[in-house]
Amino acid sequence: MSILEVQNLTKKFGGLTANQDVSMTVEKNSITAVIGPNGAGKTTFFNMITGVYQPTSGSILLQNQKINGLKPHEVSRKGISRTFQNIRLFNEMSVLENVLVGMHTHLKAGLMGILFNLPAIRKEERASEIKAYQLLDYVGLAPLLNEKACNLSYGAQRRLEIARALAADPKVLLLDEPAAGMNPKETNNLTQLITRMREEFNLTIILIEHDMKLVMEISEHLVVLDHGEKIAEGRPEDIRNNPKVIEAYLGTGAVQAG
Amino acid sequence: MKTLWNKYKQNKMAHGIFLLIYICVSSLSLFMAQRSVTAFLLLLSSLLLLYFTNFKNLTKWLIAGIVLAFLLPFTASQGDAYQSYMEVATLVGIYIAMALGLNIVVGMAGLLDLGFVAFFAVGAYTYGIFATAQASNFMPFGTFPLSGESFWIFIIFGCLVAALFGILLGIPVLRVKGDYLAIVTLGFGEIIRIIFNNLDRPINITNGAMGIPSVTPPRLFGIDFLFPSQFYYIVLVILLFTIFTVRRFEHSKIGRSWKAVRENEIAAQAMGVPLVRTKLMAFAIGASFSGMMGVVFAAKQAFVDPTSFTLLESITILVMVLLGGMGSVPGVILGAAVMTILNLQVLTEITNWLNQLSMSGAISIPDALSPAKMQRLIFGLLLILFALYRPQGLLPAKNRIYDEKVLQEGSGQTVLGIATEQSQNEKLNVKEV
Amino acid sequence: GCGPKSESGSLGEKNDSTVIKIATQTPLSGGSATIGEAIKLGAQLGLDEQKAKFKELGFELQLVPYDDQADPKKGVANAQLIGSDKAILAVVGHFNSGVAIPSSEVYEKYAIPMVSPANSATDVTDRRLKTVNRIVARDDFQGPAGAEYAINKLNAKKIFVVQDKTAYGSGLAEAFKKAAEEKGAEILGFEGITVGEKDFNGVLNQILSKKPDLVFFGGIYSEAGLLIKQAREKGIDIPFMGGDALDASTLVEIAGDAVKNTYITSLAGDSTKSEEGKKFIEKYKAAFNKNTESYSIYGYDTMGLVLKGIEDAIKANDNKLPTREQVRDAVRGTQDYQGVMTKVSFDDKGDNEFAKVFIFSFKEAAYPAEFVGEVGQ
Amino acid sequence: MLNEMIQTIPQVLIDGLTLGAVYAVIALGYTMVYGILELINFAHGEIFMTGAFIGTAILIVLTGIGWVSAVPAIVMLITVLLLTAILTGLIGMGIERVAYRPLRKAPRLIPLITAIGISFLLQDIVRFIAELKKGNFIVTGPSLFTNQLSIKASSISSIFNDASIKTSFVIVLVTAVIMMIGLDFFVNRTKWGMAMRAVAQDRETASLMSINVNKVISITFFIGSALGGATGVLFAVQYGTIDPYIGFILGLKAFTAAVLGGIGNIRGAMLGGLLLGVMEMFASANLTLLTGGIFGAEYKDVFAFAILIIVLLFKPEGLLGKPQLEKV
Amino acid sequence: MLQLRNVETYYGGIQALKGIDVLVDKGEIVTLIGSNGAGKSTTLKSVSGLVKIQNGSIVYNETEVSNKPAHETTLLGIAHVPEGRRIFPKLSVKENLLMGAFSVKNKSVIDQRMEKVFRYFPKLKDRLEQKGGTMSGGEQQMLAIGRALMMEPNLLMLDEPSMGLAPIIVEQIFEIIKELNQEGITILLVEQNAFQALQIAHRGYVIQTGEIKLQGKGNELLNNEEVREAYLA
Ligand SMILES: Nc1ncnc2c1ncn2[C@@H]1O[C@H](COP(=O)(O)OP(=O)(O)OP(=O)(O)O)[C@@H](O)[C@H]1O
Ligand SMILES: Nc1ncnc2c1ncn2[C@@H]1O[C@H](COP(=O)(O)OP(=O)(O)OP(=O)(O)O)[C@@H](O)[C@H]1O
Ligand SMILES: CC(C)C[C@H](N)C(=O)O
Ligand SMILES: [Mg+2]
Ligand SMILES: [Mg+2]
Repeated sequence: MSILEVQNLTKKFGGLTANQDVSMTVEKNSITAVIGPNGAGKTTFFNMITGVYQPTSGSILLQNQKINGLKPHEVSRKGISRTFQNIRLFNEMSVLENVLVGMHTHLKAGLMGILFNLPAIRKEERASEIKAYQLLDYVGLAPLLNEKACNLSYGAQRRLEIARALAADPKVLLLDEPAAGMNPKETNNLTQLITRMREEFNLTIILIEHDMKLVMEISEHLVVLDHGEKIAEGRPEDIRNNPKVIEAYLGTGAVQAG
Repeated sequence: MKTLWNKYKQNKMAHGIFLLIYICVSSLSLFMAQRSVTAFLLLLSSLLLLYFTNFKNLTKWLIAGIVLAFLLPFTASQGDAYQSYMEVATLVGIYIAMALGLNIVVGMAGLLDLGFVAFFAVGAYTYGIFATAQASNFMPFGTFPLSGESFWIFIIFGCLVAALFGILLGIPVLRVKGDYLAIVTLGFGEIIRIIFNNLDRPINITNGAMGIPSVTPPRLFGIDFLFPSQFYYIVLVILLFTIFTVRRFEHSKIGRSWKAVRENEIAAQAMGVPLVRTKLMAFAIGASFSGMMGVVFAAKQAFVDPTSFTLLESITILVMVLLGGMGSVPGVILGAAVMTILNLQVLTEITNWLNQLSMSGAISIPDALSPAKMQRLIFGLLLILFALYRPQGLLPAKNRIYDEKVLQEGSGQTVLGIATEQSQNEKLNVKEV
Repeated sequence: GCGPKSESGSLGEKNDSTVIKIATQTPLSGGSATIGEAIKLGAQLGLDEQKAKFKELGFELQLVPYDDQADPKKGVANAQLIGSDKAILAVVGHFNSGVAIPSSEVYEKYAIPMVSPANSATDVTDRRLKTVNRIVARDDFQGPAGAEYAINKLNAKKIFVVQDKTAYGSGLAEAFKKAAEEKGAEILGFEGITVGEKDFNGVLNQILSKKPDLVFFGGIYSEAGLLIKQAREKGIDIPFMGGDALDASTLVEIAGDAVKNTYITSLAGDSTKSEEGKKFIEKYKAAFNKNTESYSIYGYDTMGLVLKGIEDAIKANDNKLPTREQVRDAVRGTQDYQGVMTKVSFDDKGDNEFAKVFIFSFKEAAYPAEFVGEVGQ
Repeated sequence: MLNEMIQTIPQVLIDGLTLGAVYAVIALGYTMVYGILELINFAHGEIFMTGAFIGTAILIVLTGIGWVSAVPAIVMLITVLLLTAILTGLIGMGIERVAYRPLRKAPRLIPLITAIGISFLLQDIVRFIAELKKGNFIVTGPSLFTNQLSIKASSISSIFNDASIKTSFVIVLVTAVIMMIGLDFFVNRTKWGMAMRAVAQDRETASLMSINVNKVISITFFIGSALGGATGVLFAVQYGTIDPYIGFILGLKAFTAAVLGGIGNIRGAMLGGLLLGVMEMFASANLTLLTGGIFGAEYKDVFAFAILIIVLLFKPEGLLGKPQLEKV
Repeated sequence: MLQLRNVETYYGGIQALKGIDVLVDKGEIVTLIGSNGAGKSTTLKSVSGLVKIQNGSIVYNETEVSNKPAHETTLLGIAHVPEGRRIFPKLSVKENLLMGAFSVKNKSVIDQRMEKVFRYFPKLKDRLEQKGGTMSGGEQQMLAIGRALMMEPNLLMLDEPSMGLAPIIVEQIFEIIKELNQEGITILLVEQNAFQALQIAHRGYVIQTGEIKLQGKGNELLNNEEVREAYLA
């Protein structure tokens, strides 16, 4: 069953076409990878899905509901959560607070409730702190809960972004180059984390990644973009040998390495 | 020595005793030496000491309450300087509340606002106009001035009107970012001031530059509030409410969303934080404190005119926030107190003292350098020194520290994602550092 | 300062004379500090001269100058300080009506008499506070006096009014406008400028195209000087007229030759005319190495009046230190006090019955201007 | 009514441009410093004021020794401009050194405090000196250019009135334009200009390019402050009278102008300044006419700020500013 | 050519380098590998002078360079391509390259060097007027290396040049590094992509939480069990 459907998505920045007529269908509970050369429009594609950019044309359907035109926070409410290619944490806030912000949409506290410190609100707040802690534990950051986010090492920051995204209880999780800057060992751990997450949180995952080993290992479906257009789509085995993809993106070396 | 110090740091008893002695000595000296600003300041700084003790929050609040509500007024009340101390204390309270309001906007939500005094003005005029005959110029019904009893309702009214203006100002904010925002708010502040300065035509609403004199004093149970020592209590109550509110917000969903917006707008949105609403809320809530204090200010001065609401005033409040430590509630309180006391009392006293010296011939100063004119110079120097030596603010903002043990315990009883009903959350003990 | 109890007075007091302090509150810093300073110095001179006399009575006089920075908030806070210093028995000040009004609300609570050497706004005394007095004329006397002169002597039929949108400037301008209209002149415009700005060509362009016979300016010398200068540069050579706040040497310095054909209604007469006036000017110069401003002498006279009130109160109190209330009532009770510049009798509101408006004309670029007439009540 | 407005337009335009030129050159200083340090140098208005005083002092001294009558006014002006520019430039450098450099790693808004502190200091120091020397802090300098030119706008079309200008207007405008072109050339075409832009974008990396970042920042402050000081001289020449408090309002207006044009953008500062000047002049000359007397000249700042806000609503990065699209 | 002895570096209170020794000989490619936050970047920054060292010494060509500011070390021939490329986004490609040769006065020398850069990266020649910030990730990486080459350095330090790049570009980058080295430029390379880095390196260091854990020839490390376990698995 498809959960996310993208139809003829086009995005132009002035004269530059970053995405051209991209269509794809994402199956529920699948892991899909979007790959392609630098500047192919992958991140732009994510940005349109999450409402950061409005598509020039085309439509995005989440569970058959149109979500393009919505603001980013509305998209988040609909159940799409993401991480960022260039890490965007709330730097001066503590690690735990970062995750708590992730829960924003699920907290019911209102102005009056907070002002009068109603018991229900207090309870909700406590429960959310515990949940946040559990999520940190899940990605292996529990001992750092009171650190400032900006003091974390790069890899830890990436994991914190994931925990924060999970806190929103998303249906679809978008990961933009989660393994960038990680060494092969760390990448391995990440691979396992992603697979586990999908199971335990019942997620659909779309990821952008240049690390072919990771991509080939965990994704069921690959979409290849080049110059904003979809040049290939299919299972990892097929893509790996697709000459167009090799020429535009993989080169000869990567095939061996993966 | 060091170990002794460490021991002291951990020992609550020792803290308590030291604090008690300190408070006793300073209040006694204030009691005895009535003109002594030093004693007055020493007693006030007991609150700072209190802040650094490791008492429970409730204890701290209780002690602070006793000092502020009884000890300070009582010990000061014995002499002639009483009203002037209370005047300073009242103004300190007013500025603290405003600085706390601005702190929400600038410190927490990260929106640089250079027109903040406008909300104060709105509050002041709201009361000023209706508590004098001024309102009858444009209100065909009703008799004005309203009685002093209405003051209490006007506090709420001022709060609401200012919040409304906050939202009005907020609307341009939706598009303008960063330092551009600074200039938009600055423009807004100036626009408000100029309008108040000119609204004596075509209909006389604000009495223009002449200002509105003889504002009706507040009245409660037949008693008129005339002296600073009386306003002190009004301000104290509002201030407590303000601090309490700010604290609540700070560690709630709303406070977190402000900080998230400050740290990274795009990520905040992606986490479901609505940008517009969050910013507007910061503006409205920040403004509302100023609005309330504006009402009090109008009543206290018994006179409202536009010169009290200049750009320099907005900048001063901003400096209080920066000086204290952006986003830090205790810091901002300290910053506002330091700035106000410096400006109104310490500098005046210092220059008076220098002046006496020069008049009595102890030192000779050319007229151009007359100490009476040096207040701003000294103030400027102090600002520079403060900033250079405490660039993070006097008491920099700190994040709340969560107790890992309690969270772990809580986790034991919950399944990820679903908190069980009986989770013993109440035990969750959150410490502030 | 930070000394012990106030009654014992200030530092190093050895003899047993009681200290009496008089406060001044004027702007000593900021844009209008020139006159604020002049008032303070005038008062200081007045106080210094009488120190010996009070010494004989067993009191030591002290001046405590406060800087109100032309800011109402600062004025009120200072007023509280003044109120709580029991040794202070009277206040000489303020310069700006906008500061005097809220500050006097405080003086009233402490029963400290305030005598203003400069404030002309009607609200200053119209609130009927027991403590508030002034020796100068009110704006609703000054404005009409100017209007009268402009219409009858200068034959102005069409008048353009500019004001600086301060409490003083707009009050005076309104009063002038009202009187001028009553006397049949046509008001071609009533425009505001911003204090502190230096370019008034916008408003001048309006004047240029409206072609009035006279421009009245309600505001202070610093803006007036530039306004007149820029007007002359534009070829506007009609007479300018303004109020007491133009009566300052700086006006001439700023405007230079352009000041010719400018008329001012002043609350202070020409001190060079009388012998005493000349003496005062000399003394002032000797003491401070500065030229007088018109308000210097008013600071001096105000101080004289205040000290007279205190002296009376002392005498009425068997040569003991009087209470503030006694001083307050003694000051209000002043009748026929003869100062160097003006005679003073206070009415029940605290206005001076002898207050006059003097009219001066700048025939050349020199200060003070030439005396051309006076109007009494 | 329309008639009346059109008649005065030539004069309004000229007056507006004069004022605007002053705003514009001060705005250049704001923009330069902002462009590099993202710091609103609130003390810039006071540097301008200091320049006005230094220039006037030099003029007074030179007049005293009889120089002024001996050389042509324009030579005189250039001498004073250069001397003042160098002095204020040095002052600016010193301020950066003492009050801003130690705070480079502090939160972004903290230098605002020192800037305000410096402003108070400069105001009072200048006042002290002026009072000490002249007994009065409102100073009127000797006038260099007193000629009036008349522009026969009526000969273009009879709907216009003639306009008159002071020769100093031409000089102010020409100097301002020369300064702007020079600065634009310097920043965009020379190696040091390029270094400045590089430092603006990424200080650390710039230092990896052998650029001495501190030196570049010092130079920036020198140039910005020199411009500010020179403008002070122009101001004194044009308006004749100065006091230690002129920096505040003019600085504020100039800052507004810089934002209007797009802060960080040199041409934007120029455009913003001129526009603001003309707008203000237009408003104070015509608001009464336009609103039938309800709003008078006193609303000119409301008018200017309202336009600023409207411009920013539609073009949040200012007129010539480039949208700072954050790459997500 | 470059020798670090017992170098200790702190960020505020945090110690990032706990006394490391690294040696780079002339003509070598030396690589530093290690996990996130190990201190690789900090090592490079300590050499180029972007951070101050607390202890130890750094000697380059017999000159003590410890705590020399970056604008001086670069004049000695040390070029540092920082992590994340750090192109000047609003300067054009040409201006970015010119910044690299900031200290050079002679115009013809600059032209010569630029021609040389274009030989390695012909793509840049077509984009001279494009703003650096609008280039794609791979192009930016080329520009960053090109910019460093404009200094005509003796020692080129590269910090994770392959991060975030498409596999095909990564391949190219490593080719270029080898080429540069063959032309006589000494190279100190920091990489997460330990596999490829060790393949081209003469020698390598493994750094962990601010300390050197292992060192050896490139292929030795590549086959070392520990290394495989920790970084290559
Ligand atoms: N806000 C923007 N304004 C203008 N151009 C943009 C903007 N965002 C992206 N682009 C351009 O769109 C193209 C696609 O960029 P995008 O970031 O989507 O690439 P990508 O596939 O994610 O590349 P990489 O793998 O390097 O991250 C690029 O040429 C980029 O310069
Ligand atoms: N500016 C800084 N302020 C504080 N701590 C820092 C800073 N930069 C780095 N650190 C800390 O210093 C340590 C070493 O960081 P460094 O950047 O050298 O690691 P690295 O090996 O380059 O890691 P990566 O592979 O993530 O780039 C880390 O613990 C990091 O958190
Ligand atoms: C001297 C004047 C400017 C004072 C003025 N008369 C006032 O009441 O404010
Ligand atoms: Mg991308
Ligand atoms: Mg690194």
